[in-house]
Amino acid sequence: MTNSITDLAGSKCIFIIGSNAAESHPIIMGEIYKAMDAGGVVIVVDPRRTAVAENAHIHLAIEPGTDIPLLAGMMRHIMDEGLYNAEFIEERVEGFEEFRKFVEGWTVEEASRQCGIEPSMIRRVAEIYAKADESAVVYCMGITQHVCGSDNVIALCDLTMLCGHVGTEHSGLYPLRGQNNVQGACDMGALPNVYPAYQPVADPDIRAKFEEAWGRPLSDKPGLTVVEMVRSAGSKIRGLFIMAENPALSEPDVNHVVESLRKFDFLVVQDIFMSETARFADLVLPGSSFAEKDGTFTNTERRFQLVRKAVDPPGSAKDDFSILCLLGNALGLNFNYESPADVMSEINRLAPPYGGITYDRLERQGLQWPCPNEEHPGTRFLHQGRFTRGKGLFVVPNHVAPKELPDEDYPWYLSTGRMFAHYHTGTLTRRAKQLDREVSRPYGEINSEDAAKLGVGEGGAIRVTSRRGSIVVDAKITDRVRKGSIFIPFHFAEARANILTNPALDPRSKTPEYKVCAVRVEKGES
Amino acid sequence: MAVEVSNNHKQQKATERTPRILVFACKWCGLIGADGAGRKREPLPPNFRVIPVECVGSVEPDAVIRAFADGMDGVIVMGCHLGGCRFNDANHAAFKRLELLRALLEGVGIGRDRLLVTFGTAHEGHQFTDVLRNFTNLIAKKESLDTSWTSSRARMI
Amino acid sequence: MKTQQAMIDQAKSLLKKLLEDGEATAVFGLARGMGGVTAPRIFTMPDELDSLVLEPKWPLAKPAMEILRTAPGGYRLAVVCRGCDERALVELIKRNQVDADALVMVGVACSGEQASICLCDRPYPSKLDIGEAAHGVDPFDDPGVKYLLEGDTHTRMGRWERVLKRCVKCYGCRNSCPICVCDPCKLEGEPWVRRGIIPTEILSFHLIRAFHLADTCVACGACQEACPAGIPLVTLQHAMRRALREGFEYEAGLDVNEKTPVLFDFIQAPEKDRPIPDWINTLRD
Amino acid sequence: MKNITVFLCTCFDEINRVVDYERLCSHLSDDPRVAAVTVSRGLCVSGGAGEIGASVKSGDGRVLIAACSPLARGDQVMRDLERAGVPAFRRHLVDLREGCAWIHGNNPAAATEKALDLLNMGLTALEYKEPSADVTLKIADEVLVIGAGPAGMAAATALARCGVDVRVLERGAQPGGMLGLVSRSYPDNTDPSEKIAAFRDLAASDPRITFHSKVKIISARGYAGNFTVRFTAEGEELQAHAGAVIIATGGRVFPPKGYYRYGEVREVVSQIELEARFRKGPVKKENAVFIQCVGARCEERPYCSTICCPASIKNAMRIMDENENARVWILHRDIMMPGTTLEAYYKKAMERGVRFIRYAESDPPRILGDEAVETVEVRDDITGDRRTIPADLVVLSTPLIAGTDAEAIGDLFGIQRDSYGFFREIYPLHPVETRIDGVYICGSARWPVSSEQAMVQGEAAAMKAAALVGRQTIRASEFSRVPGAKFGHARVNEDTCSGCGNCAAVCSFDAIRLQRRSGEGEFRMVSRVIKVRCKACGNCLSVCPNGSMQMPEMNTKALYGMVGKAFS
Amino acid sequence: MDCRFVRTTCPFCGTGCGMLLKVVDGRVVDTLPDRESVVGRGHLCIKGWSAHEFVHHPDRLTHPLVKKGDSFERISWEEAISLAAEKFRGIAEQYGNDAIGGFSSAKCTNEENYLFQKLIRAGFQNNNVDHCARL
Repeated sequence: MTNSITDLAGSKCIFIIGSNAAESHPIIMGEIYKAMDAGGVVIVVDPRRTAVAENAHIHLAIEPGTDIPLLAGMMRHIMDEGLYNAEFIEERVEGFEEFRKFVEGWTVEEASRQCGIEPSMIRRVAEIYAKADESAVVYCMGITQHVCGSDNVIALCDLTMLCGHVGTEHSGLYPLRGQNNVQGACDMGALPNVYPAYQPVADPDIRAKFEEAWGRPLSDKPGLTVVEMVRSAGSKIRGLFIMAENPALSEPDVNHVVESLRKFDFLVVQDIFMSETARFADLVLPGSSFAEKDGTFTNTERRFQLVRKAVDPPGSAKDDFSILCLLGNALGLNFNYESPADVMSEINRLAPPYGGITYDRLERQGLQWPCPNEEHPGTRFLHQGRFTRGKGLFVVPNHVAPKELPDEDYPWYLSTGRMFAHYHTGTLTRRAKQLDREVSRPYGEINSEDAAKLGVGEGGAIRVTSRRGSIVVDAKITDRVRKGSIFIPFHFAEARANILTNPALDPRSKTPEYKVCAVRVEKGES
Repeated sequence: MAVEVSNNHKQQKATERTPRILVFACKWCGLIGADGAGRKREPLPPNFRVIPVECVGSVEPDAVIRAFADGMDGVIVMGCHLGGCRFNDANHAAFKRLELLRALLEGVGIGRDRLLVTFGTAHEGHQFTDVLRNFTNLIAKKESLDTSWTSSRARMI
Repeated sequence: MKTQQAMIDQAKSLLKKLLEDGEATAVFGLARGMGGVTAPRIFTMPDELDSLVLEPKWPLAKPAMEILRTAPGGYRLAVVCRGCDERALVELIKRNQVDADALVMVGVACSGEQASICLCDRPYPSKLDIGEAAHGVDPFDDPGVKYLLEGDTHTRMGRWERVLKRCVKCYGCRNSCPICVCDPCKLEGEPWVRRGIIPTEILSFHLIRAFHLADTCVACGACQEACPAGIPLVTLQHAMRRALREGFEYEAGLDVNEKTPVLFDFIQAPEKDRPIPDWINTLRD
Repeated sequence: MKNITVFLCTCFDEINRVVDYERLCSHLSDDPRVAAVTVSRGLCVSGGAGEIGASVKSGDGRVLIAACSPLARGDQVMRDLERAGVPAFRRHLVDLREGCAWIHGNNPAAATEKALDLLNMGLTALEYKEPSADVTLKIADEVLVIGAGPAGMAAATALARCGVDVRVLERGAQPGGMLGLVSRSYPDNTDPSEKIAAFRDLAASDPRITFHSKVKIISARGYAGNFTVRFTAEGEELQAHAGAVIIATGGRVFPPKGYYRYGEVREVVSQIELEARFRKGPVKKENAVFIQCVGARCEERPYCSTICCPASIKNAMRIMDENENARVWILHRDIMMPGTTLEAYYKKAMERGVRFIRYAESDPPRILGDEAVETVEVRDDITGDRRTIPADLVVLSTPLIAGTDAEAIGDLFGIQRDSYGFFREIYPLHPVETRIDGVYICGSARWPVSSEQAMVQGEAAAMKAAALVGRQTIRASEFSRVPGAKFGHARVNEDTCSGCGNCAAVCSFDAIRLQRRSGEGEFRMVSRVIKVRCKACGNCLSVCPNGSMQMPEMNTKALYGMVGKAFS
Repeated sequence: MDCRFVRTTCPFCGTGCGMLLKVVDGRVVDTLPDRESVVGRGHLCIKGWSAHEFVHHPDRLTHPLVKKGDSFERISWEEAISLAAEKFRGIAEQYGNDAIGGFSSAKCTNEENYLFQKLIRAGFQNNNVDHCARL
């Protein structure tokens, strides 16, 4: 996130697109409520009438996968009315002229035709966003999990720069990261193309620095992503080491994933439960939960926060840090760290933006990177005065319609996502008594009129079939889902939503298109 | 389609249906009133349903709350006179509880007079019709309760 | 007003004495830990008490109850209690959730400023050991409470709907309320509350929760402070506490032997001063 | 699952004139819970209940009767079904006549709509009804009588006479109670000590009566038919196991401290002191003045004990017997001499020359004299003039109040007391019964009465106790406060009960006990329902915070189901 | 009875609320919000309040397991580590360094992620390391 969570409370306009914050990030929703109390206007763009939409001022229920047309329409109106921040663009952004040509290619009416929102509403929302003195854009998986996911984000950046709503205290872009340390994992370089702190693998002097530090030659060729590695099981990739992940449930088109997992010559899974993925492993190593280890998580606002060990792991399980040290030493690397704090000091040296992050400084409130040295107080919001690359750059987002749209055989839209009571693959939360009591069975939300047509009552069984597989879930009849679309949470192993999902990837980010695919829904046998 | 969710309460006029009223009648007093009205074939508006209970004491306050959640516009609880209850002082316990519930309903804006707790012995059967008519008119004058809060049957959020 | 430091020292000496002469097996209070951050802590040795602090406000009643519940026989816990903690523990003793003689309450007064934050009308425990009693604040003077509890019912309903609709069903209100001890709890399922939907059904979830605390809520504000959506939950309770005070002359948590009117002294004959509403004139009043 | 058969009664085409029965039948037939629907012209007439019962008895078959109001013929059909073997939880009545057809005659469409809803509610209730486990109790064959005053003695003799073992516990050394204090009883002027002596001999001779004196009760536990009372008699600790308990602990005379300078001036005595003097010997007085309603019919004790006026008149005439030229005044606010015999007694007193003066409550008589009483100054409320009467004796008539140990006895047996401390009967139409089955009250312990009245009540309580003790066994559902068997009794789900005690506090029948949970260091409690005492009033389940307390016949699912289906 | 409160961060969503784990005699029994945490400020969501419930769940893996046929058998840590190292080194020799890959995790700490990518990159001279940030 460019700014901090508590900054949201001061924003005069919050533009939430593709994020069900009330269910996925309830505490951040609390800040949005504070903004509403302070007079901020909240606009929600989501095909579903989520709890956020229910509490917002304006809810735009767009057609699934048509975010760029809406944003283009808004930007066109902002340009026509001259509401854009010319002085900000002049001083701090490049490529405006070429971007203007792209925007002029769009009209509000065309945008409205594609995304299903009346032109007047597009104009009104654009004005509110542009005119407010500090506007924030909040987005989540609803934006990124499309074939044009990265283009959606680019369009949002363009909108933000167009109106100059970045680099101040209560403006900026708020990607709500889904997991407790997904930000940290990216920061620490668990990505095929970058070392820690996003230092590119291809850059020779960076590589030299790491080779010198780690005492081993390093490859300059970016590696494969998760989806590519799974697809090339038994061919390019023979040995796989999975730590605390459950691709057998979280990857799209999960039937193929399960077959691929069998094709590895040697698969090691390190986890705390026997997850669906661990069952296919040749070697299972018992890791430890957050309560049994010391270390740091980085949350969505770039804040390093301490995690302290409360109890010992069960049986002879070890904490993940020690397992990795054992494996490292077994491979001849020098992994003799006494404690995670040692590792942090090595990170301080090798990753400049995290130079000043030490354990005793994290004690009180954690630190937000970039924090280059021990005196630096951490950065509350980014891009103040200048962008990291100097001047910002307008990039033209090219809109790609969802790969698999409804047709005669599969007339329904399917969207998968999170619900408030469970977390991701459910390995942790479905074992909690209170959460299992809240929701314990897989369900699909369908519109009341569709349910009537199907002759299905509340809780009745419905069979949902896509080109890749079929599952049976309970029907949850509600008017918050549009007619002809169904929403299924993916937390339930016994009816894996990801059996249905389409493995089409965004070319850049390789993120699968979880939010849109075509399915058929019939009355199932209970 | 875009929906403007205006944040001050949606001004929904009382729909044409007469207000829905649920009556918890204790078998030994309240029901006799209802039976008396029936015997006299008094024409009554059909917008009420009677749930016979053994004693007013078994009317759970949570059931009254659930009734409002399921779209009722008014609830009447009919028990025996204080001192005349076959179950010793069970009706006074119910009276105190529901009095407190009325304070909560008043606080949250549903209004204290949507829950009517009355005591009448068998011979006052003829008053059943008057109570019902007065209560229906009183509730009909008020705004419909059919807000976005109510659950599955009224409108699913 | 005694300075903060003086109060802390007085508390330390008093609690050390309790530990030394075996009055209490352990002390439960707030401690300043590494990096100057305060968190609740159980002190078993007198010298650990050096890290004791009294600010900021941390409702200790519920954790104290749960500690006592799992404590072995003969375990006596001295708890540093503000006014609301003491009243909450009194209500818990009344409901057989805490063994009265396994509990030693050390009363601490709240500052006037804290009282105005919590809208507390009695910012001091009945047994006051540390600090002087500040005068309380009448919650009904607060504009926020007035906004939600006055005016005609229809606008009030709209205001409550807009506020209560923000609920993200985190159960924080129930989990942090010292009086809520049931497991399982009615709020978790049918037929009382519809499961698995956000925002919750306001009429069932919030009213059932509020009504269960009708005659036991001590207005400590723990629910409101634990609510991520910032819903003014205590205001709901103020409506009923006023009814209890005016209708039944009763306030929760003041005295262990005082019986709640909802469960006791029922009468057979009509009360002298309040005629029993018969069928018709109920509609007139 | 499909196990409900529905019987729609048209009441000889009275109901289906308004309600469209075809629509009802079609709607019911495609309801998943309904196995069969039959329409009959008159369920209450053709003995239909019998075959209905037969067809349904097997398995978990349940019957929904849609007919008229329970007060009309509905209950009769229900009782026929009971006799035909269909237990309470497998049958349900829906009132379509008084509840629907007759009051919505002018709007048939809405009436049918309502009928559908009522049937739906009935089906839901029937679907979730469960039986509350009935239990059969053995009845101990002994009756315990506490207090050997006139009421206690009468009860004991009556019980012994009809062959029931009685154990009498008397706090004092001798039986007799307040009767023992009286020199002669009115109106027959006989010496009550003979009655007491007669009882003492009977107690000694009759093997069925065991008499204990100087009793102090330690504890009382159990329920109807199975009471266990531990007490000390003459210092020795004993235990009695009884089927019923009759409480005849009587009352106490209100000491007139602070009234009319009593205790300050000599010769101002209370009625009891006068009786004591009579017992010792003749009382020679010239001018005796009786003052009535001393501390009675006032703010604190706004009642009349009905025994002071007759007692004063009796003693007045006694004084005149022992000294012909004695003059006696009775200063009263009203003379209460109910009944023919007492009215005649009152006339006789007037003829004997007892003077009656009425005084107003606001202007009571004043006692004059410093050492001993000399004169009494009174304003005659009728004539209005103020008179001074010479007096060498003033007798103050005070009311009866609750006994000293009434509170203890009340708490021991769990019976309630009214605001004056007298034991409260359960319901005006059951005068000697209390909220605890098997515990009966009589005599002045219940309300101030004369000794004769006390005996009547004693015998009444004895008959009630004998009726209970006479049976070997009894089912818990027979202890009912309503005609026919009890609706059921509450049931606790012990693993979810948090032991908060709300139910035990609110129960109007003291039918719920809190017991400490077993297990080491476990502090929490769990509540237990005494099936005999529970009357299914439902207060406990309304105050139970998490629904652990349930009434099987109208459990949460049934009640909330009906609420949910009301306007579906 | 030893009872203490340990300040930590919530293991679920990216907000990173501060929480207190209540530890009694070596077992985590309860979760309380940390009122001093700059994120969360004394608030938790429904998952946060139940963060402690899975820690002592009986299904937790307690010993290293090796696949025999289609069931698992317990082996010691030494055997497990050496088996993994030897197997991976064998694959690297047979099919080249690029044949090894690794999925790190957004559930693990920064330090563990750093070590994981260092293990793959330094150990096998390839960059096949990724995690599920993409979904």
